Amino acid sequence: MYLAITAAILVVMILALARAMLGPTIYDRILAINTFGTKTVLLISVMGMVAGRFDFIDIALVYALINFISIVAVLRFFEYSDQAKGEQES
Amino acid sequence: MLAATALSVVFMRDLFTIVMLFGIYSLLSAGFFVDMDAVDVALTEAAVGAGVTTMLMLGTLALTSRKEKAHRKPASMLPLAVVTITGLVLIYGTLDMPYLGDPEAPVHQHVAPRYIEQSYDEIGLPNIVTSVLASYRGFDTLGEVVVIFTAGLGVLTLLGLSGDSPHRARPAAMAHHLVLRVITRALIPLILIYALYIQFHGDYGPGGGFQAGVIFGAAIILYTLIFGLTKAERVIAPLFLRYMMGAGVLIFAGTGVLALLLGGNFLDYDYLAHDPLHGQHYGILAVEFGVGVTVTAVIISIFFNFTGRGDQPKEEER
Amino acid sequence: MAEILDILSWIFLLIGGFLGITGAVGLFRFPDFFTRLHAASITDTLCAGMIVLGLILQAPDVMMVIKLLLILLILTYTSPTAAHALAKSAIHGGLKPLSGSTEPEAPSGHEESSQGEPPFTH
Amino acid sequence: MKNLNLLWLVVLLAVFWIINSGHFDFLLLSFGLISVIIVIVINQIMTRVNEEYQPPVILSLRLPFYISWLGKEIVKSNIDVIRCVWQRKPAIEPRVIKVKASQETDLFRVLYANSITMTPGTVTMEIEGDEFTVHALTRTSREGLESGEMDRKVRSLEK
Repeated sequence: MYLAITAAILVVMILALARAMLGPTIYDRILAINTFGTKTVLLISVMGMVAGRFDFIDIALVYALINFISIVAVLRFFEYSDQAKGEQES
Repeated sequence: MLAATALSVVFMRDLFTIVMLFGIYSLLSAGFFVDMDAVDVALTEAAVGAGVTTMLMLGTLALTSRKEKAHRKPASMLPLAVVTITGLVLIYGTLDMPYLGDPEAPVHQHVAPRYIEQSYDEIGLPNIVTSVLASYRGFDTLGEVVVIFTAGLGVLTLLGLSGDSPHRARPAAMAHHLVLRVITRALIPLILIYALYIQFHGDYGPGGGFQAGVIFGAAIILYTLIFGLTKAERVIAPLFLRYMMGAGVLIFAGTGVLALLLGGNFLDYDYLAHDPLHGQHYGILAVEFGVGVTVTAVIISIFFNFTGRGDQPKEEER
Repeated sequence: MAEILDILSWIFLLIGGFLGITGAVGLFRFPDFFTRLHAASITDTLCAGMIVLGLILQAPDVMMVIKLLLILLILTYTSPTAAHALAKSAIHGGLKPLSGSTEPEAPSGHEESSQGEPPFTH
Repeated sequence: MKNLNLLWLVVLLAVFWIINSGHFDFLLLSFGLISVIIVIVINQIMTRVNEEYQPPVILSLRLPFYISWLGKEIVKSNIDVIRCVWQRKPAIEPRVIKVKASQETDLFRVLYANSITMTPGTVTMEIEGDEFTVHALTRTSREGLESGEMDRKVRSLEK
């Protein structure tokens, strides 16, 4: 059963990854990567339950935070380097 | 999936995408480490690989151009040949290696069983990784901290000690962004306390100085991203960061010297308290604290310098 | 009692997995960035909620429950914020949302062609 | 008000430490105390540098009702969007609309904006003063938002 859930999350991750590589605009890629990060958090939690260990939940928590921070960082730098040079992605 | 990500990194031309794919690569390998039960490694990979590396690379990108220069000269076959041969040699090497989890493997014969079986008696901590890192391998870890310290120093020297130069008023990066502002302002104290929790619970769960330092640094980086460098530098002065960098190494080494003074060897924590177990515990905590302080300071100051550099041309344009 | 909890948690987990896949399929089926954002928000909200809820019902002790709740809390704080920030910066980056059509195919082709990576000049 | 927020933060941090730690011996509790003090100090510096800390937890008796209502809305709109995903021809009708937010403080505006984003089918794109620009996916999601029910609920939390 856990296997089914893990597989489902993995499928989502692969699809998101494909979107990240295809994604016509940079925002699509960021969106896909955000989804990917959220799914990783869930995946690690599920794996933690399978292994029955606390520590995994800590990692998942760190992930959730780091994922958020990286998204903000990507957006900030992207917006900045884009506007400063006056060029537009789309 | 790891391979697919790596391949697409190679073929992508847009450096932004590459940076983000690197982030994914770290996430994946962290998942892999989790799978292998190497919790500490996974935590480090999650924090360092996915978070801070991405941010630093982005900082670098803001300095340089976004696109990889398309140099389409005919690729020579030599690098490919070298890589292939090295790969083959490595694969040949692994043939000799014992299978994963083979109890006969030399890794499991040498010091590992001693660490695993006796570390609890000798050091009294549930997390073996921490015991190994901070106690048995104390010298190595001290070396690593010094390396980080040197790296921080190197970046500071290369990019100039920007903290000394008077800053002109820089536009706060995303302060106009209401949602982000309120949410991050609410989250940052929580991230900070979480980092400190990781710092002090390194002996029970995954964690310790390195990870805590990175998370702490990440919180400050988040603050910098939202409210701008000028304000962030008023929260934590660059000069203070430089003191912190040194102080961390000093705490680590000082613990060692203290043990020396109390009659033991360098970094021999047994002598720090009457009971060797307690001595080990205090010693490890002190050492981890030193590691955390240095890592935090180095990460934040590297980031400050990068963004400081990146923001300047923007001002000139305005 | 324990069995009921077990079954309930499996139902939650399965719904969560299904929602996740739905969201991912939506990432591919929807025509432009803003509509994909909605698809992604399925996976971020209800899917995460369901999976964490399912895990909570399986959790062996109180500590685990609290930590899982913490994850859920952090996710509910961060994911809408990230989505909003993305949408905002996309608007500022000059991405025009589709509007007004129930036929996704026709505008999608036209929109995608202009969204493709432009040749870069520095 | 200022001291109240600070007190909130202290309580929040302490609770956060304890639920994460799960160890209650003297050493770790004292570390917890030290950590809380460090964070408070940093937070005070931040407050002086730019702005007041606003606790992310709102004390209101109506909050549980709001959360359960929001949860119900999320489920409803999820079903709506899921139907769109699996239909052969997705019945989507993306529109950009503007709604008024009647909340007075930033915190509650953010709460409202994030509630809008959290329900699938609607995403807040821009906040200008009390006007939100929202991207809505389907007709039902758009009408649900324009009825202003969520706005009223968040507004009532504020009091």
